[in-house]
Amino acid sequence: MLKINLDFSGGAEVLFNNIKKRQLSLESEKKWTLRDFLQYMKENLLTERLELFIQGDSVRPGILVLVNDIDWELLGELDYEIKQNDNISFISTLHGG
Amino acid sequence: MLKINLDFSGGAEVLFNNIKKRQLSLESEKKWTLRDFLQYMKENLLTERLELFIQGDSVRPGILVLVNDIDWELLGELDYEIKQNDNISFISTLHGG
Amino acid sequence: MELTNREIARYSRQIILPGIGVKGQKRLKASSVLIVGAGGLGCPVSSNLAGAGIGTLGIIDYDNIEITNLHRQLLHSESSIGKSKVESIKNFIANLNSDVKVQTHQVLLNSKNALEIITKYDLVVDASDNVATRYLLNDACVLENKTLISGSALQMEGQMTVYNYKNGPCYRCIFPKPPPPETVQNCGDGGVLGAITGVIGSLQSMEVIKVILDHDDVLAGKLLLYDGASCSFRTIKLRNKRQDCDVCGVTPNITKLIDYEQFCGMAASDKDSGLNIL
Amino acid sequence: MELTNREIARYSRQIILPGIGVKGQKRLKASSVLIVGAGGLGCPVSSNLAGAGIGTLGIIDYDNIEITNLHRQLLHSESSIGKSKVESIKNFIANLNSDVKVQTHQVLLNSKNALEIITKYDLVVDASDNVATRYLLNDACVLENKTLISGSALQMEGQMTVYNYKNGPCYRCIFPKPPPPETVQNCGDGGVLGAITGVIGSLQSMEVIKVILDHDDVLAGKLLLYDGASCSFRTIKLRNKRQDCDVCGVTPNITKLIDYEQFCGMAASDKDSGLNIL
Ligand SMILES: [Zn+2]
Ligand SMILES: [Zn+2]
Repeated sequence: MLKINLDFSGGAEVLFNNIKKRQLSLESEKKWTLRDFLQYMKENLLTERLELFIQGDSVRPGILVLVNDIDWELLGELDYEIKQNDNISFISTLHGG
Repeated sequence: MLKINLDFSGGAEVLFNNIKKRQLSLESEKKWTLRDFLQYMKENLLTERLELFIQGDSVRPGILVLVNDIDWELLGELDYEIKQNDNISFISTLHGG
Repeated sequence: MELTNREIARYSRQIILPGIGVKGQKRLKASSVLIVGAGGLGCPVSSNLAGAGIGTLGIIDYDNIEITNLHRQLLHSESSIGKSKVESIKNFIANLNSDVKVQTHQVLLNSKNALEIITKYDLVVDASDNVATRYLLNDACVLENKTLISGSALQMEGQMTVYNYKNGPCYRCIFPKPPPPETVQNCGDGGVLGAITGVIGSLQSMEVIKVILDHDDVLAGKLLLYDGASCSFRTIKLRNKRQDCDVCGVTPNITKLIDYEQFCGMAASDKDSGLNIL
Repeated sequence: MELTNREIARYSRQIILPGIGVKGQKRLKASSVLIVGAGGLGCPVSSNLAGAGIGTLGIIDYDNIEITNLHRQLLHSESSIGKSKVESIKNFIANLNSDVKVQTHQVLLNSKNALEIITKYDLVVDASDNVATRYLLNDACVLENKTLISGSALQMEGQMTVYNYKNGPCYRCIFPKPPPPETVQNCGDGGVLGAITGVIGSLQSMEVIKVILDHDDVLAGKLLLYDGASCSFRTIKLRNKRQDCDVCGVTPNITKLIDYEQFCGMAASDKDSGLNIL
């Protein structure tokens, strides 16, 4: 199994049952890109309105995606292949002050 | 070689040439306890007055010793055996406000 | 710019710091900083920077004080309810440190006035409370080549970073498109604690001082996250400046300010929000 | 303890938070917090807690305001130089939130008066500036069974933790012996920035609110380190409560307050220091 740690912050957790941190095990027969994983989240984890998280085949504007605290844009974005024990984070940016 | 990362903060760096972070390689033929390492620091790294860092065979009161961000008291203190890539920290406690 | 004897006494506890000294204190005195927003973040930024002896502070906010502000906007007072936020902060600073020059701008920052205000200052603090102002301010800072020290807060969380600093990314590099309006929550409808804005505003003040003094290790290209509920901090590594950024890229589309309320589909205030879902 | 309509309006932006609500706001109102020290940490702690609606704040400091305080002790003003720090903060709070009861204690906290002052409050904030007061306060809080929210700052660094909370360690568990006087530097001779005390004081305020509301994840048994020079935070895991602790252990030696200036070999103020080496 491919074990990953998933966390949400900045309000993104509201779409996922208000759970900020969770561990997941993914079937490891196949390779998992972040693209695949977003699809998985959409089908298995999302508890609120889809369009508040996904737009097209990626996350909606205003959510940062990180792998091990690094912006996914530096790692290939949707094509990044998830590795054992990766920490995957979805951070909604804040605008208040 | 036994590679370790050493860091100082809270003012403890003043005794070590004002360098907050450094990497060190120790001869790995022998085992290194923190007791041995303090002796090594005394002989090789200290640039200021000894008694401001060492008292008896341990660190002076008011300096916290950590291994990988954990208080050494939870790890056996002087008897802890240093492992490859350990982060060893000496943190002087602050009292101002 | 010389320091008076009174200034040397006043700042003695920071002049003594190895990273500051008389030379650093003079640089602080010679500097001017624009603070955009006189609310939860703007209050601690204003008091910290005035205390530290920044020579000139500009404060921009169109708004007046309401009782619902006072739990977190801690430089205002009950007797000032209904009065101007920028004047309230100006009065506070006059009492704390009369050597600091304060310029108040009681206007809503918009595409027409932003550049002429920003150009007068060395650097800019984003202490605003809405998406449209954040994009406006970013673009204006890119066009005027000013570093932007950005903080934000909501509920029990805060975020802080420095944009447009030494060839680092701008806000648009990270967020090319604004979030859908229905996903945006502001402090009016989501709430926030004053301790959170206090932490973030103080962190922004520290970065302002480091930028002015040209210290290493300014928090640029990284985003700091503070979760007050667990007292945890994380620093995440952001992407580099994007070659194809609409405003700071090699061939920018945006070469003058646009209509940001239209671009974002949201008003440039926190008084009116979307569907308050997220 | 009910909330007035004015209070419901005033605190609406924090009552709306999922972790607070009307019930939480009532608990804040019903609480009393003692702030020890009206300086660099005591100022942001006082304003944050008053803003948040803690019902009763006690503030203890024997000292009067000097010009060298004003770069970081941001609730005081130029016109109050020479006057009492605790009265200055009391005035500030009266302007910000007249619903908060403020009790001033213009005395030097010592072994004779500490217990009778501390016993009146639900919990205690250590915003003091010297070693002797920190040991005194710790022991008094253990004897009175009060949680101690402890912050400290020097130069560009700060530290924060919560002692004596839910069977966690006390200050003496971590530091059984005081540091040699010649290794101790205070803010008078080492300097400090107001942004640093602002960050730490705001973090302390957040922990106070969490302790009162009985939230999870209070920062006890851990120490938070902030290094402003690099904008980095670290949380370190501290030892557990020590069975053989002199004051909170199973068979404590210290069952009443001792002479802390003698125990530490240092005065209970930051006006007079050791050899200023470290
Ligand atoms: Zn850009
Ligand atoms: Zn103890």
